Amino acid sequence: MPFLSADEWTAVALSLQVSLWATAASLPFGILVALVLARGDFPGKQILNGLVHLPLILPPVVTGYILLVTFGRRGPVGAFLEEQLGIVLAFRWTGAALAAAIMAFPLMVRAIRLAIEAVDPKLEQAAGTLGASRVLVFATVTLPLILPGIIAGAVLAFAKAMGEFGATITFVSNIPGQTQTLPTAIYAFLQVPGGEASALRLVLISVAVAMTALIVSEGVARLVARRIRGT
Amino acid sequence: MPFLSADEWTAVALSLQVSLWATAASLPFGILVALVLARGDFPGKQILNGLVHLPLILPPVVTGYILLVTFGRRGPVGAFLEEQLGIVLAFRWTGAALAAAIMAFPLMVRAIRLAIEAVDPKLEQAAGTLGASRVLVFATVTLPLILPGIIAGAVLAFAKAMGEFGATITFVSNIPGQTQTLPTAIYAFLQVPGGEASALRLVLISVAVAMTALIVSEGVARLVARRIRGT
Amino acid sequence: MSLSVAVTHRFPGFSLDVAFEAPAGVTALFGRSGSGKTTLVNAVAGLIRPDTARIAVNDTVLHDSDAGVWLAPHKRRIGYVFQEGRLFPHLSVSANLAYGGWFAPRGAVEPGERERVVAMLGLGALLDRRPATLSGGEKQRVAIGRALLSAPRLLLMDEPLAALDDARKAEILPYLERLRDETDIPVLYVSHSVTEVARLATTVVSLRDGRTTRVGSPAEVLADPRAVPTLGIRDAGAMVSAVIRRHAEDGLSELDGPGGPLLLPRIAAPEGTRVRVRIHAHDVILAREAPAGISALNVLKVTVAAVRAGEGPGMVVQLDAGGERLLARITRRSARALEIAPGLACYAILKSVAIAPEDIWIAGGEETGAS
Amino acid sequence: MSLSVAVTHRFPGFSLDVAFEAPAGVTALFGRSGSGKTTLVNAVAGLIRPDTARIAVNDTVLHDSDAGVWLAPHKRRIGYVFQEGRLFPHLSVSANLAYGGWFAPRGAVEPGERERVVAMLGLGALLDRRPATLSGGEKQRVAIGRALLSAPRLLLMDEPLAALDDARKAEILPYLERLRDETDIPVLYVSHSVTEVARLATTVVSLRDGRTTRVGSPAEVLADPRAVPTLGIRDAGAMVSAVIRRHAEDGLSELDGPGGPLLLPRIAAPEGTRVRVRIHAHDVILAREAPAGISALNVLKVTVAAVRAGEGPGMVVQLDAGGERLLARITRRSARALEIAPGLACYAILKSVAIAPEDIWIAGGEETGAS
Amino acid sequence: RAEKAGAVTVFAAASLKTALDEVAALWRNETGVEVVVSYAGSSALARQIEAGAPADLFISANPGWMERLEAAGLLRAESRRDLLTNAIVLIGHGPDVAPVTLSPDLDLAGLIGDGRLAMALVDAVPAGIYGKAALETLGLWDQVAAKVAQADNVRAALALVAIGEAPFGIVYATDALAEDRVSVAARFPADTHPPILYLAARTAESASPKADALLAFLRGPAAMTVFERHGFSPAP
Ligand SMILES: Nc1ncnc2c1ncn2[C@@H]1O[C@H](COP(=O)(O)OP(=O)(O)OP(=O)(O)O)[C@@H](O)[C@H]1O
Ligand SMILES: Nc1ncnc2c1ncn2[C@@H]1O[C@H](COP(=O)(O)OP(=O)(O)OP(=O)(O)O)[C@@H](O)[C@H]1O
Ligand SMILES: [Mg+2]
Ligand SMILES: [Mg+2]
Repeated sequence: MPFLSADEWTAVALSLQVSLWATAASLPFGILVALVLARGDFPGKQILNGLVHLPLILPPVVTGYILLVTFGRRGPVGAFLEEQLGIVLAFRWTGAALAAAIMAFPLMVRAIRLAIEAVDPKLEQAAGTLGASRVLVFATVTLPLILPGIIAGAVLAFAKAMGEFGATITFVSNIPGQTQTLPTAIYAFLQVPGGEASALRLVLISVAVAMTALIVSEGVARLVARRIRGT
Repeated sequence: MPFLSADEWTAVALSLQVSLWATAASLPFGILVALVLARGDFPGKQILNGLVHLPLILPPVVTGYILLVTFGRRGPVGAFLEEQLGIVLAFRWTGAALAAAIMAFPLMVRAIRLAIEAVDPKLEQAAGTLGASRVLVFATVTLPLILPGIIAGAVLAFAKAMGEFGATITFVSNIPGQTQTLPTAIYAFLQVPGGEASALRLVLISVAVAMTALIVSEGVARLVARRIRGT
Repeated sequence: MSLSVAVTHRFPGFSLDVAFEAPAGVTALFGRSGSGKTTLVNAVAGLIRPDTARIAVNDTVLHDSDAGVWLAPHKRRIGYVFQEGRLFPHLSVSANLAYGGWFAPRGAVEPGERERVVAMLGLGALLDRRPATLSGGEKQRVAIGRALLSAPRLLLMDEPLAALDDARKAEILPYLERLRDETDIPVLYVSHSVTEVARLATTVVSLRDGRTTRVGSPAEVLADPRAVPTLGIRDAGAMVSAVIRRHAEDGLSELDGPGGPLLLPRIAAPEGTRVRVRIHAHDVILAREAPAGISALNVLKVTVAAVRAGEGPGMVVQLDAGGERLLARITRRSARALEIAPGLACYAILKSVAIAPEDIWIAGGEETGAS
Repeated sequence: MSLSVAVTHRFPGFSLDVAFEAPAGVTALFGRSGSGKTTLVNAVAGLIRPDTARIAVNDTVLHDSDAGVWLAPHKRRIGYVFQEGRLFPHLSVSANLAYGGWFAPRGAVEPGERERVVAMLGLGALLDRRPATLSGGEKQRVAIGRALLSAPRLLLMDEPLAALDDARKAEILPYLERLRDETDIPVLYVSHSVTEVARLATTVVSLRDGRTTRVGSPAEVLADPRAVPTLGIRDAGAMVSAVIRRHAEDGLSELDGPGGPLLLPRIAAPEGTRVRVRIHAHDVILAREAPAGISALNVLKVTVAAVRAGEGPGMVVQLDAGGERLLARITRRSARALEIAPGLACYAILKSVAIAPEDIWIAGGEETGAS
Repeated sequence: RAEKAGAVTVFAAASLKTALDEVAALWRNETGVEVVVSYAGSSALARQIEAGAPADLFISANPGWMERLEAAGLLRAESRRDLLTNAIVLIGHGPDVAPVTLSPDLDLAGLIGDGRLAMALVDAVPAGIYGKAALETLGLWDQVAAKVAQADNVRAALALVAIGEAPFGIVYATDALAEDRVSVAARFPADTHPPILYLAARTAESASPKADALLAFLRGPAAMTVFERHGFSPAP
């Protein structure tokens, strides 16, 4: 393939893999945290809210560094995960997914939270009177109603994950074939004089992938919204 | 002041200035674009949608680079703005605000868009029958109802602007007192031996500022939402 | 002519095809659940854009699909009381009421009107509240007030009184009558209540499965024995007109009615006023001879005009009373016993108190001598 | 006892303080808009948590603020027909109807019940639709169906029939009666319609400004001349019981009533069945002598028990008919003319057709020999 | 607002920050002329100068970017000079890593074990480029290529070793000097890689009359004392 080198293809595939996993794996947590923030009322709520927004506020390098000292092999959580569960994040694509997920988390949570806040609690009450417990009300009423918000959150997260660079490279470095994602490759090209053309190629790929995801998701979201509205 | 140097104070002040301006100045556009994306139905809609998400998808360096070649003094738009309107963005705080605004734009738009999509069109119809034109319906019904979404979008944008680094340093450099924001200052400290302590100080400042904004805005949003719900 | 409507529209599984012309006053839309009333009202409001339509109010064309005319809803100046409230949740009751006025031409809302409407609807104590915590009936009253105070050229009311108790209805109906009689704002009024329709309507449009089944004055539509199945047997009745002769001290008004004097509970209108009285078919007793020593005060000389057997044990007898039509519903057994047949002269007996105040009203428009 | 409620709750500007005990059957909540009906129902449903409460259904305590007992709404197994629909917009009509069944104990919804309810409510053609495009009445019918099909231990119905036309009401009311008579599910029923209340209720609780004004059987509450101001004069009336003697071929049923035979439109119940008949005060004519040659078939021998002057030209006469009470509303003028006074023996005349089918019902529970 | 009158604006590679800040303070004391330094990656700074940035001096950590600007006529050719050199070192985690001898025989891969060798981006960032060249010269690259973890800058590579995530790394001598948690295992001979040069030049657009003086001052003894204290050497 003349357009992209083998390494570059790997980077494309890896970026997709990382972004999809980052989105998919963080979605349940995103929904949970959004639910807690939208509906909960407990002392530490503002702290949780702040924590969720932190990756947005901090320079990505700092987030990456914090991840490194926490989830690295020497980090308290990283060591635990490795010893107890055999999960290694450092220098692996899994770590890249973690970094992308964390960076995208505030976006995902905010979208889902807004959707939850727009659900009419009267419908949930009605479901309650019909015998559904809180969990079942959530599963049968809230969740379907916030689906467009969940899709929006997932798309934002996916797009962000596709573009995430600073935290990822700080946390898992750039190992071709393992942690080299598109943004890292693009960054590398931009560091050397004359690398712009190569960078542009990768940018185009990245944009194409993300745009496809975007358009598909818009279509799905529209369909879902129409089904909900029932028209 | 022993805790922060004069340059650092300047960076704090500049970060605030840049983030506030980025948020405030992009808000009208954010609302407009969100409205168009939520309610419009025109051929180029998916392209606009993609464009809005672009800064999320691209590595920030690329966004910064695009800004540099477009809005720089030699860039087509930059040159036009400078000659025709006397507006210089390149290497000014205004450029930093532009970069932050663009990077934060997708977050802002998505939050507002979700809020708009949650507004019951039946209420807008009711306002229409009572004589309000589309613009007035928007001003008197839609806008007040999406206020919590607007606040959420603005807060996300502000937080993002406070943390924005890659596009800013690429577009307007890191000139103390002019374009050096907290994240770029943090970056510079992290590039040299022994800079970590200084970087940490700035990180704490940055977190404190953004958290304050976050908590205040949550309070305001809650108040507004309660007023809207009318309980 | 005041309201001219011709609309066709298809939904999957339902099609609307309605055309009628109604003079000034209240046009009642009457029909069962799902017969297309709200759809039609929405078309008049401009909220749905029907497949084909010609809708005109007082010579203003709102929509003419052939001519390509379509007026946006906000230019139609309608006050629409929706079937489901649609109050603005972010505005206080007071701002909800004022909302329409913000966009109406200056001076279009008469000074003092607001206070009158607020008092009539009993909203005084609610003005600073927001819709979310209002009771069902309170919401509905605010919605009525909001529409009334928007200085509309056309009022659309979709079951406005359904959520209200009788006492509250009794306070609102006279206001709507005044509106009908004193302004020339046409009203399109959806209701399931025959009493409301008979009392308010100038024209009744009866819908069934998206088609017009009858259009006419309430006297025609509601006194037509053939309308009985549509209306439901309990609501059959006729309207007669009478002139108030004098108000007696014992709280009764004596009227010159068709076929004889009528005694009714005191009517709040000056002597000489022409009123219309709705007489339910099931309230009329027929007698071969003028009875004596009974509490019913009204005995009218009538002639049987037609007899129509219904389902079940009852039949509907159309009576001619001094040129006006009355309906009586009696059992077959009685009809046989009394040998009721067209041409028979007999007496119609009617209790004064059987006529509810909401069944008596000041005849609107041209005929009236009342204020 | 079946439903025991004692609730106090304060909103800014409104306070609720209600306590009553109701036996099995339908307890009607009756009161003007804003009198606290929905608030009370919400407290029973567990949707608001009142300041103090003791609420028990069939010995299950739902809420006892003193004892710190509070059952979550989903554990109360209630079928709540809300005043404003609250259908699930993302579910089809069919799934809305099935929703409650998903959480009910297995087998709690009888097989075939779903089809019966769908047929009764006329929802067959709507099953695949989503609520957004339903008409107002269609939505309300789905809401009723959803509550009925949730296999509830307690039904709460907040003006369930307000949005429906009379024909549809007439189809649903018998179902609710059957529910009342054949199951022991207690029903708390909010309505503005005296007819509905009189027909369905075992117990009537009348509310005013958040306070109970009367609690009792419909016969007591609705036949009490003192209740007339609360009810509205038009709705005063009494209930008498009678036993079906035979069904005549001409569509009438002959009954043994208080003070004589009663002829009523055919009642769908076997001979021997005891029924209750609501007789509106304004439908009763009094006569000094038994009249002849009139279409009214029912002439009861009665004795005047009490006379009560109302406001206006009318008065309410309480009559004793073979030990049961009847109310008649006549004008003062007639009362004077007939020299009505306590102790007077006279005749009450009543048209068969003046008794609407919804005013006749099979006496529930212990007294009946009917199925 | 630091549109300070007569200030000289320097665009400098970020790795010079500590040292250059000190030098700038000296100059400020000596002349009373303000210096404003914008620290960023050489690539970003060079592109900004291409876009017309208001820089008087450009200090690049990499000859490539300097050459590109020069070719574009954006520099005053006569002002360009080599300013400083640095060295790259192999570092290990911990205060007392056993020294190694860099030769083709070295079992560097074995030393690293299942860990990683932390470097800056080997094809993009100068420290990485130099490190890779040195390893190639020494015939060690093929051994370790698969074990290299590339950070986006040399400081991040240092951090990886400092916190022990990577047992070894290749960074500038200046970086190793200031970090207690790492120690130098070997210093790469200068001839194993292209010269590590920090270059300085005055931009073509520079209008500040003091720019030349500052450029001279940077190469002066006072400045060099500071640079050397931070581990840099004067360029030959
Ligand atoms: N959250 C609240 N805050 C303040 N007032 C309230 C609140 N909820 C209800 N109210 C008031 O309490 C009163 C009783 O309300 P409720 O909904 O129980 O009335 P209702 O009897 O159901 O009337 P309707 O027949 O109109 O539905 C009303 O005046 C209402 O405005
Ligand atoms: N968007 C739609 N798609 C399909 N069917 C629709 C749509 N909107 C309305 N209908 C159907 O059209 C019919 C007429 O609806 P409409 O709301 O006009 O009835 P209505 O006469 O107002 O009834 P109600 O008295 O119950 O409010 C109903 O059967 C309804 O289900
Ligand atoms: Mg309707
Ligand atoms: Mg209510």
